[in-house]
Amino acid sequence: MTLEALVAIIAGGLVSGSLYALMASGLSLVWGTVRMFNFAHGALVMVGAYSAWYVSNRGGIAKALQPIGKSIVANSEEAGALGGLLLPLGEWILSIKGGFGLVLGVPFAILCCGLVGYIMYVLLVKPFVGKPGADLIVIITTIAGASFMQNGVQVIFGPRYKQLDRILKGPPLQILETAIGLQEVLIIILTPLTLFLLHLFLKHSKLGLAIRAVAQNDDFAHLVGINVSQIYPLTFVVSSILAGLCGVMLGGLFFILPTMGAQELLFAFVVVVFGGLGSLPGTIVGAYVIGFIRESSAYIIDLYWAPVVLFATLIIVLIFRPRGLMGGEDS
Amino acid sequence: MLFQVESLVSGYGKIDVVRSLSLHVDEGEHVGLFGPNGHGKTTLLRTVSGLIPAKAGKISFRGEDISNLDPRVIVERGLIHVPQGNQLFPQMTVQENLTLGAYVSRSDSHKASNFEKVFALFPRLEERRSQRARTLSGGERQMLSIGVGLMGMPELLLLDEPSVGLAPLIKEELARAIAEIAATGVSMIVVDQDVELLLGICDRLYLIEKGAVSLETADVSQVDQAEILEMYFGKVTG
Amino acid sequence: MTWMDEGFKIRHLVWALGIVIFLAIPHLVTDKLLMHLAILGMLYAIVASNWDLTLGYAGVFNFAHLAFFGIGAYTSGILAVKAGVSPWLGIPAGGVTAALASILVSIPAIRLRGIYVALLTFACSQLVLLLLLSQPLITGGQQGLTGVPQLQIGDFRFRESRFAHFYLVGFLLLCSTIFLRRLVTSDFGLSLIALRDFEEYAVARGIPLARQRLLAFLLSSIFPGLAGGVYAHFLIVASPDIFGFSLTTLLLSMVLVGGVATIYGPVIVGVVMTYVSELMASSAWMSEVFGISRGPVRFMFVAVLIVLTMRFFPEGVWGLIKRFSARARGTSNEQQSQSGS
Amino acid sequence: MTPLLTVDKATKKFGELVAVDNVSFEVNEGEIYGIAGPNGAGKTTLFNLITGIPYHADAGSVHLRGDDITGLSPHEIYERGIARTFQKETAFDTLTVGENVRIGAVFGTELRPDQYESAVDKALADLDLGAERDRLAGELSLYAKKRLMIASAIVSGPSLLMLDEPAGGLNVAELSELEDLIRRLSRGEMTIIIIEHVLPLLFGVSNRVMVMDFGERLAEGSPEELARDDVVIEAYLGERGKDAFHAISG
Amino acid sequence: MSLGIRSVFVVSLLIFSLVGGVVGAQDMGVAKIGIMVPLTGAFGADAQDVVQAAQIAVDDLNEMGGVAGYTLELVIADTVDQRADAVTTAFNQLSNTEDLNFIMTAYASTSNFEIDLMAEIDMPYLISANAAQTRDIISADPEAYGTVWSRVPSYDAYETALPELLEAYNEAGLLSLRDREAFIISSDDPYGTTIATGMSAHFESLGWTVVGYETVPFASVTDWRGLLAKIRENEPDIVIVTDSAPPNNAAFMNQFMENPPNSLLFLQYGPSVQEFLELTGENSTGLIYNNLGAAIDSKSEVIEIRDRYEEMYGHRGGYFTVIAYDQVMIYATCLEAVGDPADRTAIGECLGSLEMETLAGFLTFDQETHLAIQGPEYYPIQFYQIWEGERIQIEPDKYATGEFRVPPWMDME
Repeated sequence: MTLEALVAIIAGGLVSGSLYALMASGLSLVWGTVRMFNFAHGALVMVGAYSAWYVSNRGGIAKALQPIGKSIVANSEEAGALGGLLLPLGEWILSIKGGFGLVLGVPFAILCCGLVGYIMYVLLVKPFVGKPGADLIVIITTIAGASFMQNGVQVIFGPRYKQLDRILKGPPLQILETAIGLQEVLIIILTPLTLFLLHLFLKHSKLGLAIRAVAQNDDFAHLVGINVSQIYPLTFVVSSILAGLCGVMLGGLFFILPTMGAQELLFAFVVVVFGGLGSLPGTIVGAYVIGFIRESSAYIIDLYWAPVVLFATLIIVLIFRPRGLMGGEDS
Repeated sequence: MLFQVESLVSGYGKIDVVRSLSLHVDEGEHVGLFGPNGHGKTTLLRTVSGLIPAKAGKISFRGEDISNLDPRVIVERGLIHVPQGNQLFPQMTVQENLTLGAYVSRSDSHKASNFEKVFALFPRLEERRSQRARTLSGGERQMLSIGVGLMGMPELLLLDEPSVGLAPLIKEELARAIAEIAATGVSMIVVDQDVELLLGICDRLYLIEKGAVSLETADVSQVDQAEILEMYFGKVTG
Repeated sequence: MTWMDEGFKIRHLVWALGIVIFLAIPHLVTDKLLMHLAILGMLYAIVASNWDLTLGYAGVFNFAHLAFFGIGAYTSGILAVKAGVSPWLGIPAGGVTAALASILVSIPAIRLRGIYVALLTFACSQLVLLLLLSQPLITGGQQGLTGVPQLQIGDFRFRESRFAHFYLVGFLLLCSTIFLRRLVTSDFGLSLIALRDFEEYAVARGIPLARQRLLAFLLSSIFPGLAGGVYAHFLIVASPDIFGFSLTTLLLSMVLVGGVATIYGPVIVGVVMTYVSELMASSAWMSEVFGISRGPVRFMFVAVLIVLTMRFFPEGVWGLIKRFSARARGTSNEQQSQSGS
Repeated sequence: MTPLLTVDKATKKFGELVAVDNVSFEVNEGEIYGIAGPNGAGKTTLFNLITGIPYHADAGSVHLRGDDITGLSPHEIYERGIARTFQKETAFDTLTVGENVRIGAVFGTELRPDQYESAVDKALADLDLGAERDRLAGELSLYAKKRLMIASAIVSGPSLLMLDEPAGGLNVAELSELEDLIRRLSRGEMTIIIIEHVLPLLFGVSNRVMVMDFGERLAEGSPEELARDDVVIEAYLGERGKDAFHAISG
Repeated sequence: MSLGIRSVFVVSLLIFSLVGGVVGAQDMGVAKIGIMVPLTGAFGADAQDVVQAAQIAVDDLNEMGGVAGYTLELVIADTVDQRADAVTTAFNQLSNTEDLNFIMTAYASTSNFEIDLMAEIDMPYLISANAAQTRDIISADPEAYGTVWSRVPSYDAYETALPELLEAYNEAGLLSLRDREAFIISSDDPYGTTIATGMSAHFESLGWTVVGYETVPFASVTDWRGLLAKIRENEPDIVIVTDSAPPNNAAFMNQFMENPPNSLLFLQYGPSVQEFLELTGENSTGLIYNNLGAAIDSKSEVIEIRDRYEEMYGHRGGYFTVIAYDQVMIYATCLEAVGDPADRTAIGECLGSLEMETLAGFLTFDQETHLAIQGPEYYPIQFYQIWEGERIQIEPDKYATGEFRVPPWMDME
């Protein structure tokens, strides 16, 4: 193996590891607190990408606003004084040519994903919390939710590929003999940063502490006065935002499609099991390990067998360490 | 009267564990609950703190009905339940556990001084403040559990079996600490099987049998030891 | 006459009536699409109800049964296309390979609990898929195996008859349902429920956990394997999409919406759901209102339907039927006792 | 004569905590053997590692009639004739009472299929549950559930019945009924080990009693001996209780 | 918000269509055209192109008074994610529809197994993709499939044209081959595999070395860096990717350009999708790709149809847009000739014996495989090079809009 290949594998492993980590940490957070698997997590990646695209790109909100702008301008004369007031607004709308850019797109995506996460909790999860067989029921309701969102997005935005701006544009970064795209570099840097922020939030903020408390002992959490019934939706919101961020990053690398996120979800499950259910550090380490296994098996064996290696690894881990590589400490 | 339970009924599913139980606690009073296992002591505390619903009867605190309120609201009023056994946040540090004890708004702003109080009471916790709860010994966990309760600035503290499973020396240390807390004027209900421990702390004792109060002794010094012994061992003298 | 006798009689009457209606359907329904959907629905009902044995009765949440179905389809398909083996041997062979696969997957699975079993079986079925894809010369790879012969007896071709597939699949569904119902009401069924209700208590009463779980997987793999074989010959193709997420979701919702641990529920909903979702797609109303997006809109409807069912009838459709029939019986009993007094 | 059950130096640790610490005891054929001790003393853990549910001992051995049964899986242990109950009242809630008991008869026993129903009838009659046969177990009262658990244990005619706190949560009438029941079962040549918190019951029915605390065996003897044993009294009542006890009993 | 707008739209559409239904009742017969495409799922974009472009064609024909006295009407059946049961269900839906005697598709399933279903009921069926699968099924017994025809030619040219073109450019001095080494990445779908294996064999027959041959799962690789590292170790004369999924192609292109080896790059199909250009931007300058059976872009009718399509639907159509329009016109030709849409055998025969100029070249079918005949005079293989976001047609000469240039990342000396 050349040095160049090694750098390529490391860079690739870091990028895919980062994306898995973003996804899997949300999945793990929800599992840890609510004890349920959210099968709509992949769809949230898609929602994140679409909502960012909708605001930031030319084809999105700007296009949708055009008719409104046009009608304001066209009708302003008849509307008299009010029309005179509205006219600049209409002209401004018409002057928007390139969308609002990611500066507005990303916050909008975060907002959207948070909201969708909350709605999802209220409709698909909350009615079943505490009922017998809830974990099973929630699997099917969240699958249904994912299907609803996927198909809904296809109805609203159509089946055509969309494409999100890259956050950074410019020539790739040269490291040793290998070059790495700026978007990838950004992902490699931003993900640990995001996860560090998540860590700070969980470790030091009052709400973060409460989330962890509920995850570890919800009975006792009641007794110290935590409003457990608010923590569950909060967890969903946080995890949805993480998925949405993953979507924004993915959307800058590849096309945006209603079906995107499904494959990432699959790998995120592998990661979560690999790292130990509900253990956040385990999940993050697991994400990068899986990222590297994937990249290096693609190089050493064949890209084709990479998923086989991953699933075989998963099965072996499940057989010999059912609680994951990092899990198994809590009883 | 600070706290009163009237004809309370509660339990799990169809089974009633607490069957028409009444008791009360006066301001500043320390009341002990004892009796055999499985007769409803813990269930009573869980009902009082809102973890399980009351099926009938009434629980009032400072004259207000608090039965079936959200546990959070009950904690907010200063009624704090320190549960039995290893009920902690096991993966969190001692410090974090204590911080969570001051989660509700009434105690949040007094966190710093309460930390001092808890550490003064249990110096061992201060030594171990960055250690995870699950790595503590049984006695330390019990101390932490009580510490978490104190962080909530209780007006009525419910202690469930603080001495269970502890070695004699640690039991004594803990008993002293509870007595110290009692001396600060906090009202208390202490549940324990160890009558001796209760005798050292409480002003008044209730014997709980089959989900109801079967004996109340206002004067602790007059507690009939023989009766208690018979309850535990049956009539074996002879 | 005691009530038990009456119930017994009614049960027999319902069965007899059901069989008569079933036999009559191909004579009454001439619409090819409806018949096609009925056959598909019954095939899915077989998989869903067998899945229910492990999922509902044994309480083992797993993703193995679609793999059994797919293995059955590929076994019979490959035997017919590559070795010229008659489908009538290939279909039972599909049952056998599915059974073998069930043993392989349950050996690691019985050691695990809860969500881990789900993940393990899911990984296993993905692995089967990847292995199938990796051998395109034998399996047709990604595109699937074409040229799977249709079923025929002598010169009688099944596709040319309105009855043949319907009766064959119906018979298979009937056998599977009777087999499953007998199983779940036997001592074996009791032991599965006992293990599900309270594992530690059950093993303390002498139930061998590993053996019963393995048997549950084994016994519930055979009919999906057979159904898979029939499926391949019915659709004249064996394709990897059997292992895909969309079919998994469809069948899982059949089990849950039908009612977990009922057998009858997944059978009924298996057929009904296939109808609802497909007819919605081809309905004129849908195409007029939603135009080109009626495809996705239909899946949105189905998703809402699933969530509503789980929300308001968590015991599933069969639970609902039982509740209604109990109420109907209750009122008729009441009337009887009133008229008697 | 070999004892029916021999437990030798059984030890079980959970992390730092030694739940059962080097405990040895023997139970003779036909005897009722009581195990007492405060909460968390390791009594139920001891039961668990004898029956292999859900774990086995880290060290030590268990013999039944001289045969080593250490490390056998739970259903094999039941096959050898050891049936136990659980501290918490448990039942297969979605099965009927009759089916609950039938489970005990069908698996791991020498009964022939045609004997199942009569064995179930007998066990139900013994535990006074005949009338409840077709009810769902989940609907039973606490005491009935406890009896159902015993019925499903004795239906196979085990040589050793292990009862884990059968009296927990029962009222006085039920307690005395239970006491009679245990005596009756014992007369049917069944050997019984019983864990009980309600000491009057335990001391009342047992031939011999072992007292445990902190996972260790503190004492063993007849109920009369033990009720005067300082170590035992202190374990329950603390030091002042012990003094008080001496004050009364002289 | 946009859902609200949409529901208003839907309701008005409903009212409109009800009114339209009453007014539009006519005496003319109806000939229905079935379209069987995967509308719901990952390939919805292609399917949407087909349906919408076919609608334009049908409207055009009806406006001119219909065909042979029949008004045309589309019936759409969704094969969802191309799952076998969905495909047969769609087939049954169409075969069950009255007055429906012709079905067309871009592709309905991955394996084209539905051809057998069509043949059973003599349904005229015109396909525009999956030529290899079509040939495999039909060549076994061409007579049995009298009504099934593929207007996409054999993919053989995909296998041979590129190696030959490279040799020709080398000869002409447009390019200088160093070691005659090729690195091929194939996807595991039949399209990718067939082309890759064929091309590999053809390269070797011309004296080339295939220094790398990798198979990847179709449409699922997004990170190509591991493979690119392998490629850079070899630095072949040309790198070929036959995974035809546009998103994955685009990812390859961008990652290739992070540190491009001194090699030509050829991607199969993906670059012909509009979004590919948007996502790769400047990166794709110099890339070459080719097309078989595609519309010839320099034809004025093609330009006109594309423009009309964009105007109607607000976006540029992809590869299948003009093709679907063309398919309707091909059917119309035969319907006109036969006169009776219900005479399926005759329609099938007519299709098979067509000799006509279409938007993709001169169409006539090979009787052994039922595929359109490929060649410079028939359906040509068309090579394009992308330059600054524009597609420059470089082959065949007849239709070329520019000349091949050495990609900017390459160093020819």
